[in-house]
Parts: sequence; structure tokens; C-alpha cells
Amino acid sequence: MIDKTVPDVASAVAGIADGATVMVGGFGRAGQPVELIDALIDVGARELTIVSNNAGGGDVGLARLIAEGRVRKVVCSFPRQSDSWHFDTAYREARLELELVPQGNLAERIRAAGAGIGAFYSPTAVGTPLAEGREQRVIDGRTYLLEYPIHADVALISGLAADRLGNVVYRRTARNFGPIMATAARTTVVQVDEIVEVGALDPEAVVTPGIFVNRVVAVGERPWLRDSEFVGGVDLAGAPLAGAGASAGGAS
Amino acid sequence: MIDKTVPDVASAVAGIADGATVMVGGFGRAGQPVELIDALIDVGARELTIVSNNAGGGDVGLARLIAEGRVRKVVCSFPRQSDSWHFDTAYREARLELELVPQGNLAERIRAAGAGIGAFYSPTAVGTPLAEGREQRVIDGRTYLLEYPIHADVALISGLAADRLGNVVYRRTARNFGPIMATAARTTVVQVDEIVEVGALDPEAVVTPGIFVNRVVAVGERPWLRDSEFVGGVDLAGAPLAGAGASAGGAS
Amino acid sequence: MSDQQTATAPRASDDRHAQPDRLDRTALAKRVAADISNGAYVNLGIGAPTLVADHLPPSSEVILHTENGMLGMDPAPAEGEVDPDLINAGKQPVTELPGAAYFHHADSFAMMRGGHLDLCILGAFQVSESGDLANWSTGAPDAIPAVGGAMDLAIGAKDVYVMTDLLTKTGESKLVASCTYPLTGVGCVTRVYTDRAVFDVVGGRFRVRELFGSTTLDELRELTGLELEMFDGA
Amino acid sequence: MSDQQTATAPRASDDRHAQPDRLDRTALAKRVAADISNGAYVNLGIGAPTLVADHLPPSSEVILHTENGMLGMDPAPAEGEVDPDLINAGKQPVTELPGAAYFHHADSFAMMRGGHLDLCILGAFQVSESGDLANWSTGAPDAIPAVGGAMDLAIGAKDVYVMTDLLTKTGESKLVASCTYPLTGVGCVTRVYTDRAVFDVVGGRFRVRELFGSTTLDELRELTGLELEMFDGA
Repeated sequence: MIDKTVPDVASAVAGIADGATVMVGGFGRAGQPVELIDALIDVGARELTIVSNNAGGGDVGLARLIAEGRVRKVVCSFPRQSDSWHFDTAYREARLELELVPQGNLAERIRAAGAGIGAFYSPTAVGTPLAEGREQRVIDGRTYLLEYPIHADVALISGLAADRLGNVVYRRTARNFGPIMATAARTTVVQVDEIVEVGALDPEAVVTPGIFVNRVVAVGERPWLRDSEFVGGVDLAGAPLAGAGASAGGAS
Repeated sequence: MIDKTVPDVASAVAGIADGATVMVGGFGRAGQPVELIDALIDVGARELTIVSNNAGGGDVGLARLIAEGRVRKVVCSFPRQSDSWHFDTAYREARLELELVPQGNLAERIRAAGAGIGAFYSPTAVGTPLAEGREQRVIDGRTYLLEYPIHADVALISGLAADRLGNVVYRRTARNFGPIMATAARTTVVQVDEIVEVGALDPEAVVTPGIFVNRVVAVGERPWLRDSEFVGGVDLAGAPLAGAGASAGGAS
Repeated sequence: MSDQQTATAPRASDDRHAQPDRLDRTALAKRVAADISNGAYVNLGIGAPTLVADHLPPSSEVILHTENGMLGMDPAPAEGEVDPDLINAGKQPVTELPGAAYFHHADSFAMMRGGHLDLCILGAFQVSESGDLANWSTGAPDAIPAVGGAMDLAIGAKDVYVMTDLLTKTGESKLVASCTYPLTGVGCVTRVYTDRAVFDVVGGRFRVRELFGSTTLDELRELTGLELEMFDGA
Repeated sequence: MSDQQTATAPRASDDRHAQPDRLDRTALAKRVAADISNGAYVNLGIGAPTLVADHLPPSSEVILHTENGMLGMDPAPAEGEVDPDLINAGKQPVTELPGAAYFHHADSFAMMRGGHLDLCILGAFQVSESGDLANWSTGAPDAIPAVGGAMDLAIGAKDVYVMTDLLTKTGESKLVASCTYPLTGVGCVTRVYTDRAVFDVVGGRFRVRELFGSTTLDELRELTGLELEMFDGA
């Protein structure tokens, strides 16, 4: 029998070594695998290269990983946010390297790695400073830049639900980079709210088939979901809003 | 209000001109838009370039289009089938041209067209006769061939259900080339069993978002489906099996 | 669509918050929204362009794309109904319309770069006469660079509209002969909506499509230092 | 897995339809199936390899991929339950296991060419000592060419096993020093299961992994005309 579930986040991230390239899903807070990142911090791996759209915000997840000094390089499209103080400080103090990649090239380069594409010609960034050092080619009258795949040792992803075969479904815009990162890493680790029985996911609606997934861990229901229904009263960080009621307040 | 539905297959294929490049979905019979092809035959367009995985079988659909002498060129991976007599004859009599493309390159070239990729390096067909005339490049120690996108004027696709916005879902392995062809054509036409209300399709499970679709036409329930349940008693061509019962026999 | 323009412009300049010679941001968002066709697939960039979503005419159905993986986005939720899994490219909470669809980032940018969006509306630091756009970096040596999806949007949509004040806070024209800031995209902008006027990029020149309030062509020439003509409709 | 091999080989050669010196097709399919690990993602090529699906050991869970867009395929349906929307790459009716997933052709071949399949099993016209595969065309000038997904499979899976008779109908060896038929893939085959023996491709030579029935190494040398040694387990 195939069983990709692991009992806890520590087992899920076990073996991530110093110097590893780690893809981290999420767009802002949506789809960011905060629990896996916390576990990665506990593992203690250093000199990591992080591939992610953002470089973290606030004091949790990716931001905390950077604050703890574990990151050597960030490959991302948009590190600067109103609350990206940990990245900002590390960058200004030259404690980490930044490879800035336009978001579409980032996504397509990750997909290319998963799809076995050697390189591709992208129309994005032609004539801009981010074209520097890139091979240029005119095809059918239009100029393109040659872009190479981005592979990773590990991908850390957050989904809504998965089965023991590693089939994953996501929720709304928290899907974002998860499905492509799952294809581009040697080891793909997915945290989900819930592990469901094999057969519970609609085969027409599986977004990440189990072939791309190595480990699945359940981290429990998020505060804003209950009985498959959205329950309001939280802000974008998932913290209860002022006046959202005593029970929500009690969870913070 | 957006309404991409059209009342009949004749309206769905209206305007397809002589010399057009037409993508035709399907893998064998599964997902082949037979009703749209029949309507295309009625339109009378000639000198067509057909992009499809196969070149038709039996005497219906794509095979009939070829039999009627409407096709100048076929771009496909697998024209030869036990029942591809119409293609075979036309090919041997040099009445049409064949561009043979490995199936994965065919799929990826169609996707590239839809995704705005100028060209890509594929690992497939290196060192084979199908590499002839293709640019070769070694990337990270592996040899790749440069492959260009395949664009079309029109894509004819078969789905299970769609809404007036053009959101489409497919059924099982009839999905195959539909979703990528929908992205690669100037005009995408989808035949479905049923048109459903906006909101009836699960946004997490929409496979082809309406942005890729121009026209949708309902062609009615196929004989092997009823009340969303599969009803057996048909062979691969959708014809009732011998002994499948009087009612099924009556439908042939 | 030209009916809508005529109808909207006076309404916008009557706005009680507007200066006599220019539109305020809300009025400008309304003005841009009025030009969006029924059935258009539109991406609204981070910042001011996001406001356009709140002013789409009820008579038309416009499908909003957000590059973080959604079509059929609706503006902000009611208080207490924020769903952290449902955000736009600016990471603000949004809602879902019936007929929406979700997809992953590679599919979302394939949609954009494959030329399937009818329109995107972006902010700008500078737009040049040839339609070059600079909107991601001022090139300041100590700035932390961040580009997001701006470069993909700039080259992807069929039309790229810019929505911006004509002048910077220090009074320099954002419409320029050629950009001095790092580029986002080359020759990609087709129209610019500013607080003073609407400009089309035509044959390497800005053509004034519409003047707001008391603004005159000569004023615009002076403010921008560019050779400007009225758009002749060709 | 070596336990399974030992257990299966004698059983296979006891098959009442087998020749004393070789396995019949069913026995060979069983033999191949016994080597597939629990949890493996496997693509079975058109023709003889398809038979392997019917002989997977019940003790292991193997996920079958079909390049027309499915993982979790199960063998042929019961009579009268044919679903024309549910077919394999050979366009034969199949069924769906719990935990299956459907996807489009570009995703399916991305899966394959991205190296995610553990194994594919293909038929062959010829396999060379360096692992070159020829299985799509005999190069006959009047033949209608058709390649399908063979070239993608050949270069995509982590392991490529070939399943074939050792000899053609006219008695020529399908194992050759170098292929004379048009190639499908270069250096891609890692193992060959024939009716006479199992061969590994190691360092530009075939190494005999296992002999079936009364077949001897010397017979294989004579039949193939190749320098063959037993696989030393290294």
C-alpha cells in the first residue's frame, strides 16, 4: 500500500540539509505553508536558497526563516512589502543574495523544471534591466529572452486536502504556486488542513496528482474554515478582527 | 451580459475559411468533436490544415473530413490506425501533406502557442529522424531540440458541460487535447453535452476558463451517459453492443 | 462605448472633490471604467487601478483577472467576511462571482502572456512617447527591487492602459520623450488616463483624446514639454 | 523484489502454454509485473506491455499512467460497461481506480518528460547494446509513419524496460550491436524482458540477468551474435 502521510510536520521536513534549494508556495499569506516553515526552522538547516514569490511578511513563516539567518539567497518576484522588515534588513546588510525574477518567468521556469523543458524563450522583460545577461532571440518578428528552469531539492506547499496517495486539492487563490512547485522539486512536501480517504477527491478536480508528492501532513483546520464553510471575522493574516466575537478572540 | 452560446453547430463553425488551420480535439474517438466536424464539412471550407493527435478513424468525424477532400495538411502524432483508411488513401495518393510530431512535442507546442512562449527546448526526438532540420542545443549536459509553437485559426473541442461565459469541464480521458487547444486558437469553439447555469460549475474544477472560449454549442447527451451516471452497452465508437438490450439497439 | 465616454466625462468633472482643472482618483477610476467593453477580460494592477473595479458600469459584464490565479473576481468583501484564501494581486481581500475559475500561477501567466487578456490597467512612474512603460523601479541605488507581475502584464495584454496623475508630486511630467527610470516594458502602452487628460499612443507620439475640466492643450504642452496634438479619431 | 523474482520465474516456466525454452506472452507479462515495486508510477506502452496490467501482484499498489491524461487506470471493464470517454493510449477501454486523477495532454507529457514516471514498459523492433531503442518505424519507404508518444516515453521515464520476443518472426535478433531501424530514443533502455531471458543494459553491453526455461547463455550468444555475459549483480 502507498501511504505518503507522515504524522507531524517534523517528519515532513526531516532531512532538509544545509545549502538546500527550497521552494516555498504561497502568494503573500495565501497558500504559504507556515507550519512547514516553522518545522524547517526547527530542523536548523542553514545557507538555504529559497524560491518563492515573496520574501515573507510580518514575523512568521518565511519572514521568520530569514530573521533566523537561515537563508543565503532568495529567488523571488516581489520581496518588498509593507511588512517585509526581516528581508529588508537582511538585504540591506548584505546577509542574503536576491535574484529578482518577473513573476511570470518565475512561474514558467518552475513549470519548465517540472516538465523537462531545457529552456524557453519568454517575451517578458525584453528591453528592461532584468534582461541583462540573458540570451536574446527574435522569433517571428518578436524579441524573446532565453529562460532556464528552476529546480529545487524540496518544495513546501500548502493545500486544502489530500489523500494518502498524495493527490491534492487547494482552496481559492491559495492554489497559486503550489501545483507547479510540486512538479519541480526532488522531494515535495504538502501540508493540508485534512487528510481524506482515497476516493474522496473528485478525479476531475484533483489539481496535484500524487505522482508529484512525496509527503503529506495534516496541520488541522485553519481558523477561518469550519464545516467546509467560510467563517469570517479574521483579517488577512488569519488573526481575529476586533469585535469578531468572544470565541474568535479566544483563539488568538 | 456575456453569452457565448450559439443555437446550433452551423453557427458554431460559421466563418471557417478555406486555408484555415483548425485544431481538432480528441484522442481517437474520446473527445473528438464529431458534431462540429460534421458542421465544418457542411461549411465547405477546403485546403484546411488540421492539427490533431490522430487523423481520424472509420467514416465519421475527422476521417470524413479527409474523405471529402477538405484537408491539405495534417499535423499529428499518430495518423495510422486500423481504421484510418481515408487518411491512408489520401496520404498514399499524395493528396495531403503530413507533419509528424511526437505526441509530447505536439502537446507542448500547442501549449506554448497559448502561453506566449516563443520556442522551447525539448528532450524528445533527439537522435531520431524527427530531429532532422531542428536546432539542437546542449543544456546542463543534456541535448535538446528547439521546438516552435503551433497556433491555429480555430480550435474545435468537445467538453462535457459549459456555461454561457465559456467555462468548460470535460469527462475522463476525453479531456486530452481540449484544454490546450482552447488556448492556442484565435477562435475556440466548444461543443458540450449540456449548457449549465453560471455558477453551476465548481470554480475549483473548471478546466478551461471562459477567457479561452469564443463559442459554445450544446449537442445533447451522448448515448452512454444518463442522469450523470454511466450507462453501459456501447462499444468504443459509441454504438450499442450486440445484446445490449432493445432500448439501446433502438438508438442505433 | 463613445456614448459612455460622453456621458461620463461631464459627470466625472462635476464630482464635488474634483479640482476644476483635473479629476480626482475616484472620478478617474469611473472614467476608465466607462471605457471597458462588455465581455472584456481585464487585469487591474496594484494601487490606483484597483479602484476601477468599484466603478464598472452595471450595464456591462466585465471579467476581472488577478494574476495570483483567478478569473471572476469581485471587489472587497463586506466587513467580517474576509477570506484569507481569496485575495487579489495587491494581497487585498476580494470576493468570487458566479462563473469564477481558479488556476495555478503558470496557467495564470500563460493566460496573460499568451495575449488572452483584453486589457490591463497599470500605474506608472513614466510613459514614453513610443509607449515604453516604467513602473517598477525608480532606480534608486538603495531601493529594494521588486517587480512582481508588472513586466508580464505590460507585454501580455492586448491593450495596456496606464492610470496615473500627469505630474509627480514634485511637478515633473510622467509623460516623457523617453523614460529615464528602468523600463517595465517596451512599446507596450496604448493609452494613458491622467487627472488632466486621456492620451493615446499613436505612431511614437501622444495624442490627446480627451481633456478634463478646464485643462487646455497648450497647458498640457507646457506641463509635459512634448509636442501634443488632439487625437483626430483616425 | 528479488524474492518475487525467484518465486515467479519457476511458476512462469511451468505455465502449460510455455515452450520449454521460452516464456509465452502471458508468462512474460507476469514476470515483468513481479519486478514492479510497490508505489511505482508506471506507463505501459501499446501492445504486449498492456498485458502487464493484468498481472500486477495484489500485494503491491502500482499507479498506472496513461499518456492520454490519467493516473490510476485499471484494466479493461466488464462486458457492457465500456465507457468511450475512458480509454488508454492504445484506445482500449479501461476503468478508474479510487484515487485516480485526470489531466490534459500537456500536463500528461510534462509528467512524463519531467522524469516523474518511475518506469515505462515498451515494445521494440530493436534495442542496441548502448540502450538505443527503435520501436516506431521499420523505415519501409511505403509505410505511413506514426510515432505517438513513443519518443516522449523513451526519454521521459526513470527506467525504460522493453518487453518483446528476442527474435523477429523471421528469426533475427531484436538485440543488436546498433539499430538499423529509425531510432525512437538514444541510450534510454535500461532493461529488456524477452521470451528467452532478461537483459540489463550496462556500460554499452547487454548483461543477462536471468535465463528462462532451458535457454543457455551460449544459445543467447548464438541467437544474438553479441558478446554476452551474465549480470554479476554489480
